[in-house]
Amino acid sequence: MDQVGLYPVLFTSAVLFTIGAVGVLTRRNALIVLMSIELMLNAVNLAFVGFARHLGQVDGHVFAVFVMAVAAAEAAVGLALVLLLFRHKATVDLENFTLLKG
Amino acid sequence: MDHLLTIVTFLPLLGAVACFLSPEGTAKAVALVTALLTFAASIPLWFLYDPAAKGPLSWETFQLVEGPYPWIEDLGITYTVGIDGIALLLVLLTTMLTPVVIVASTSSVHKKVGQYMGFMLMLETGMLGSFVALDTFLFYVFWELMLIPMYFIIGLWGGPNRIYAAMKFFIFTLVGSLLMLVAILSMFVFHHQQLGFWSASVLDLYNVALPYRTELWLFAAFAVAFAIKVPMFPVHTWLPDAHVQAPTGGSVILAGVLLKLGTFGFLRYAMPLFPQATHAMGPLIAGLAAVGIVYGALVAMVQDDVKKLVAYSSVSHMGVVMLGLFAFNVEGVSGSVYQMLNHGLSTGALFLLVGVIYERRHTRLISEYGGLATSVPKFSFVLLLVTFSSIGLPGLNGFIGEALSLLGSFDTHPVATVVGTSGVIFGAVYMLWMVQRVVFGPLTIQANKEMPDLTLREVGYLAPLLVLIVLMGVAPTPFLAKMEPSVERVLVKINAEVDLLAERQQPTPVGGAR
Amino acid sequence: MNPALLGLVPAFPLFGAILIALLNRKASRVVAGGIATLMVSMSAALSFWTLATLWSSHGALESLHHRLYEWISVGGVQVDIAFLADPLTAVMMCVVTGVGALIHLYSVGYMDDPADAQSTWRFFAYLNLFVFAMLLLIMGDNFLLMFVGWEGVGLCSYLLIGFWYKNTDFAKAGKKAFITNRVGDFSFLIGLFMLFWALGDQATLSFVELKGTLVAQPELVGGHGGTLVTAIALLLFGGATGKSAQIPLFVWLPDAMAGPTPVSALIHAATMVTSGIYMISRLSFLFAMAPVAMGVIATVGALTALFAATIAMTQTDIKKVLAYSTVSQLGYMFLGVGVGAFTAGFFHVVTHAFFKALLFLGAGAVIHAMHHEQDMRKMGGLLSKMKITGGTMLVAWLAIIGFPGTSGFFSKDEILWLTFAADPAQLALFGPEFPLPKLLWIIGAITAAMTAFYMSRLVFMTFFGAHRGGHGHDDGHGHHDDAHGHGHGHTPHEVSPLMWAPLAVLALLSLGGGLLNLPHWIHVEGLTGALHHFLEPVFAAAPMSFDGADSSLELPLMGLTLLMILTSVFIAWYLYVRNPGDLVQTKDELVPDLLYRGSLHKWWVDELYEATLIKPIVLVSRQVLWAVVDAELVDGAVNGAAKAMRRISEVYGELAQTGRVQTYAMVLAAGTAVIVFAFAVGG
Amino acid sequence: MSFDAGELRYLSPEIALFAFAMLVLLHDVIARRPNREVSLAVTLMGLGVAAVLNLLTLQSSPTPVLAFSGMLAVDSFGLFLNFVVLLSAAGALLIGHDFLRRVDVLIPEYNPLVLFSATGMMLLAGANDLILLFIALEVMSIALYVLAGINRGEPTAAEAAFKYFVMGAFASAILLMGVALVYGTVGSTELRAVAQWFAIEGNTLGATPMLGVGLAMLIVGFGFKVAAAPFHMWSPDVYQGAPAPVTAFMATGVKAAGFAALARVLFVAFLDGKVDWGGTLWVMAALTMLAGNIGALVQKDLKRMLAYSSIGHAGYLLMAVAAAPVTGLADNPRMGGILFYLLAYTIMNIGAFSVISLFTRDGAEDTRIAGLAGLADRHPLVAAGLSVCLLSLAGIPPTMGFVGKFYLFAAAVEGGLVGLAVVGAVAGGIGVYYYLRPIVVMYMHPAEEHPVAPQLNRAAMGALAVAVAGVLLLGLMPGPLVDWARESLLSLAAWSGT
Repeated sequence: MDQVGLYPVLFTSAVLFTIGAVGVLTRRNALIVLMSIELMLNAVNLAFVGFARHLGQVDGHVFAVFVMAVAAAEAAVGLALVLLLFRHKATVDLENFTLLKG
Repeated sequence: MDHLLTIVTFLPLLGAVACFLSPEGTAKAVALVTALLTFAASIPLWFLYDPAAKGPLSWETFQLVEGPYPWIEDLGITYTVGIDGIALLLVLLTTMLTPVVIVASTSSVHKKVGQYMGFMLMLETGMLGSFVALDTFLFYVFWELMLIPMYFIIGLWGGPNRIYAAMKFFIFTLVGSLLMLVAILSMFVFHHQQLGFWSASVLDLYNVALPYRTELWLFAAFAVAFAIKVPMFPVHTWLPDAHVQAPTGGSVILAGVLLKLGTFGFLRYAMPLFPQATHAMGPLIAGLAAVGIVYGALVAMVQDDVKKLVAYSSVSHMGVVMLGLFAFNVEGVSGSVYQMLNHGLSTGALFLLVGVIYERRHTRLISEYGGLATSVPKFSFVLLLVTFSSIGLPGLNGFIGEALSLLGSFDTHPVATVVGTSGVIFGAVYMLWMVQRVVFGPLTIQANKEMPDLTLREVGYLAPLLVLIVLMGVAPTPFLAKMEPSVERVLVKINAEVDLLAERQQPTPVGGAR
Repeated sequence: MNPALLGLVPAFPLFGAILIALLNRKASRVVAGGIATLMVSMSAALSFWTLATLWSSHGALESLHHRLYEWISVGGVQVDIAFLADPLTAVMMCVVTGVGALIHLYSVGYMDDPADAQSTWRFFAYLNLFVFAMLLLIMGDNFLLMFVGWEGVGLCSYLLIGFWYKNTDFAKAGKKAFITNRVGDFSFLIGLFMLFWALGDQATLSFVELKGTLVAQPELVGGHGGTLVTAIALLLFGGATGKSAQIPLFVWLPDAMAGPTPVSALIHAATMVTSGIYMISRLSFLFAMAPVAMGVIATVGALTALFAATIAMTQTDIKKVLAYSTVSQLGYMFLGVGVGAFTAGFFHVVTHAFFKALLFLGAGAVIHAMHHEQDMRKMGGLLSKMKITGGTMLVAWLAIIGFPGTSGFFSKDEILWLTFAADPAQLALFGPEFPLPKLLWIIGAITAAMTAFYMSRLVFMTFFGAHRGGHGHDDGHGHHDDAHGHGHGHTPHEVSPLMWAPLAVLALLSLGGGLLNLPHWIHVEGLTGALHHFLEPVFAAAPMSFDGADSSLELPLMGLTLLMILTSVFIAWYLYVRNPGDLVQTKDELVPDLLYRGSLHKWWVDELYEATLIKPIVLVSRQVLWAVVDAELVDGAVNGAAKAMRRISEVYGELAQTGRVQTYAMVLAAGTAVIVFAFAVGG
Repeated sequence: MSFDAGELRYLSPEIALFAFAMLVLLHDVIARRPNREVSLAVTLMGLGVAAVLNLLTLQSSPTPVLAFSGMLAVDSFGLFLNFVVLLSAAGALLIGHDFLRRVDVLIPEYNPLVLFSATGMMLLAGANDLILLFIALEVMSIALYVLAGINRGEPTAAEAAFKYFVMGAFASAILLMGVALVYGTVGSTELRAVAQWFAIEGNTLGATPMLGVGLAMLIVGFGFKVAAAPFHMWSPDVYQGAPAPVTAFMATGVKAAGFAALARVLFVAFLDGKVDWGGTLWVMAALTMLAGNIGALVQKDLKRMLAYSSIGHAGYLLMAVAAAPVTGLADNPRMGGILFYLLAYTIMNIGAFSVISLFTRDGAEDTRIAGLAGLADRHPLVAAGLSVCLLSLAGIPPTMGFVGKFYLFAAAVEGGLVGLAVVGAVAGGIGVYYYLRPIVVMYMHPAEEHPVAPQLNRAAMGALAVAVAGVLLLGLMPGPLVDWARESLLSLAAWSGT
């Protein structure tokens, strides 16, 4: 790891973040969208860690832990909401949830 | 007496609250008493106002000033009211017309009387406030405050298409005034930049000197707001709809006072605040006014609905007022202010008269009438008198205003005035044609034969207007004397810088202000 | 006389009008008429006193002036309610109140139709109001007060023409009169504005001050012959063409005959219609500065005189003939003042007031006797049945055709001669050299002949030959739609003394009116040129020269005119008395069809105006301004904007707010990309 | 880094709120049959205690203080907004109390969830560190996701909650990435550190685009929370689907907290002349005002209409924010209008939603505008109350909404953004149409055949009465409040030095 500089980390983070974003934008399954969001958050975590290492601080590492906690809470609520959706329509395909529009 | 203006302004609002709260039966009485008290309270203004006061446009030349009482301090916004000779007359017009309208409305409004009266009184406060405010923010508040009651009056007690008309009235007016608000704010900022302190007082804002282009933009913003209210061609179309749909009382107030706020706004705000732009835009506005005079008259001529006819006649008449305002000389502007009063009286009376026959026949189509002189001679007499006032027959009030306005503007805008003066022809055409079709000819329709003539109550509320129509034609001097010094002061402000400018640029302006 | 009394002159009739209006139906015909006549008589008395005061001072007293109160005072507009009585005013006052009083008296007898019983009070109130307004017009010491009268008489004219308002045509005629006058007023106002501003610091609306200013500083209005003064004069004259029924605004006057005949006599013959001439006389100092305008006035006057005469020749309605005759005679007066013969023009105003009032009243008596029959083809032979009326009418006839010795002879002849003799330079419409005066004289002379013809025709058709009247009337000329039963539709008979007494007085005046201003070739001390001398101070500021012709020609020319007149009378006699049977055919043989029909149909001027002005304006207003500009363009733009906003809102809702969460996310992401790009690159 | 327990007092309002939330939660869990009235009373008491503590904090720290190693800023800006948040929460609770019974959502967690979310909002208002800011944001949001879907039986509510969640999480991720990039560039997440970084010669955005990208992402994150275009599209769906009291809470509390964070970050960290975010905000403000006001025109549902309206209001607020880079804070005291307006907006919206919440039928909301028909005849006071709130939202004097809007326009004009002000004026003019629609329907349309009977209840009516009184009184006498708002906003200047 020592040999890895900041930029490869950031690059990876950016790629992951983009993959996550594209996932959110394109996947029709609510669960996969949820997972894509997690991916984005983790991409940020990677960036935090990378920066922290680069700056020689611990702060970034701590932030990553915070983010993980938040992400967990978010995932919990998210999953509950997906469940709620499923209860109404028996599907989690996002195409089916367009009651509200206009 | 220290707070007479405030009392006059807010008394109706108190009455309005009382009307909203009081039961149907007593609301009328409450409203009438309030309106009469307000009128009574406003009469001393005539005597307290001393037109002899000399000096330039400043704090000293406004009278009965109250304030400035700090209101919102960081922008220098205060509660300041006061009157000059122009506002004095318009205030009195308002306080005089409101009781008339309230009495007239007792027979035309049958549902939710309390609310109607409440809104009417609320409207009065809005109008009075707009005339007496010396603080731009305060003015704006009153200016917009008028919208709501008028909106409800049209929308709740109006004709079949009332919602459309009310909405159009509200939005049309509001879009204009929002732009004005931005311009007012800009004036605050410029004032702060140039004079180092914040003030919303119009008298302080008069001291701001702006580059020509800036003036032009700000003037445009003010002018649009006021032109809509006047209304000038081509932003007039809300007016016929509003008038036709509004109940009689609403139409009377609308024509009688509300429209004057547009021209008053020009005179108090747009013109003295931006003298260069005023002069630069003068030809354009005078041109539009002239077009409006002819256009309003011609369109009025072909109306089948008598109320619409009167509504378009307002476009025509207010064109004369605008033409007079942009004469930039004391004859024209005084005539214009006088014409504001005249229009309030004569068009107000016309709407009342239309209301009278509408209540009896429930139609406003001219073709439904004819020969009324036989069945309702008193009504016909009054209609004729008001008609001749409206078309400016010398000896009645309309002539003084019209002649002075046109005389004044001829010097400044000869071509526009010639076009506008043709209004004396077209005005006679559409009014007399209407009169001929309504009042003269054989009495053929049964319902018209059985129509009762003016009742005592109707004569009662028409009488003050008729008396003034004659009085102001025969003896205009007291009225003119009240306003003339104020008009001169405003003109000094409007013309001062511009004369300097013109002198620098060219030898002498063609027939410049004397 | 105390000048303060001047205020009473108009005050009496105003008071009368108000009093009668207050009494309204409670005042019977006799009471209302009595009050009205009394009031006008009081004014008349004061007027004559005024005249006497001025006359007896022999020029020492230039004028009487009385200021009541300050009327308008704004900037340069300083106008009082103030009365000015100079010789011109005084004479006019006497004519108005004198003739007015006679006509009031006559009306008491005339308005006896039971169907009008409920509204005669209105008639007399209007009539008194008219006299009031007319007095304001002539006595006002400034433009605006004059204009009050100017429009006030228009108002009364409007009300009285439409007196029988139940008849829509009559009401329309009133409206037409008012509006046509308004066209003239428009011109008048513009002229006034121009004059006011031209004076700059010296601006004034008072006649006296204006005269002083212009005499002292003619350069203010561009000097003698200047464009500005010409424009002002022409515009003011434009006002006169409306009020005094000249080309092109004469069309209202014939229609105005819808009013009761006394009204026609008072307003549309004797007084109101002459106010244009009065105005020009009052402003002679101004008009004299504008030779081109004077040329226009003279020419328009002459042409109107001729034109109206051509129409009068074929009319069958007795009042229409008189109406066109009035237009024609007014043309004469304009010809007079146009060539600068202000006194002559004004003299004709006075004599015309006598004989034309008489003619109308006489015609009224006939109509009254014939139960509202106005068609001359149904008259005839009335002289034997109505001796007094007929006799007085014959006097008037002599006066109007200019029979030597009658008032009309002197006044008409003076105009014609002064026209001939006028210096071409002072009516330089076509340049100072053009012999316009001579040309105008020819027109005037021809008109005189034509006048003689159609007036003779009127008199012959009405009073001579056999009575052609059937039983009552059936041609719709009656003024009442509701039954106005003529149980008594018998033969015509002489009218009551209340009516013929004024006729007699007027007949005397028509005969002897010439004494007021005898021509220089009849020398009677105190009478020769009396009016001329009396009015001299008024016109002193407008010096005119009449040495454009050899004075030895005066009498021969008069003889020539006289010859033409007598010939015309003879032709008329031949056509209408000798061969009364074939009234129609004869004319067909005599004149080409087109000319005859043209004359009969008033040269289709009304139709022309209708087709070229009124119809297009109404059509454009309705179909273009109202239907397209207002409803489609202006309001369309407003509603269109509102509609467009709603449409945008809808489209936005459909296209963007799809309900699909990923659309939203996509937009969010795209927005992010843009902002990120902006900051990454632009920062 | 040292921890001074005494500093906890700066956090006392948040702690109190949290404690009361736990208390209510426990009560509701432990009690066999939780008494809703008691629960409400205790919750409101919590808000009251928090408000008192907030006031004490405000008085005890007249000068701005940084606590917890710069994580938390104790300044009147934050404390002012704390009041707004508390007010918003109180409104949501009062409106919700009877409403939830009627729609048969007797979940006892409603009250504590509101308190939790409010705690997040208050933290957000005071957060001086991007990480605390993120956490506060999530505390606020996660509770709201749940609240939005609290009416589990309603498919629209579920959909709304899920949409809110997906979009919220997505935006949070972007925001977080922004935080990371700022951290990476500056080496700290404290806002002052960012400002200090800029103070160093040569440190510009141009030199380090990464910071620019980070700032952009922060703006996106907050833009999402306040529903600024083009990040606003979720809000109509979510506002419409969520139960009325929750919508009210979202519209007011979230907007206040979101603007608090946005303003603090931009004004403290990035307001120094080297970064020009004014242009971006200009465009966003213009788009937001237009999108909100135009989008609302054809809406038939009150809640959805007010959602668009809320977008429009975000635009007006952004207009003032956009003026800051031109003039700085100290030279544009009208900037205080942002705070004033947030308060005004909260009050008038609470009023409006308190009326909307009355319209339920058979356990379901009926928020069609058409359903208001004839209300003026049946319940004149309710109709008048709603009218006042709507007119205030439309910015008609003499209401609080007018004064607030006046100040926002003033701030923009003072900052030279006259063009933007004109756009705002036009948008405002358009907006009047839809604010008047419900008034037209209430006053001028005849009632429907089977009108929805408004379920009047004391709590909501109380909220309405207070709101109407506030809207009018503070509209007529805004002076002191304006002064306070101005001072509060200026307290931010203490951190950035501008």
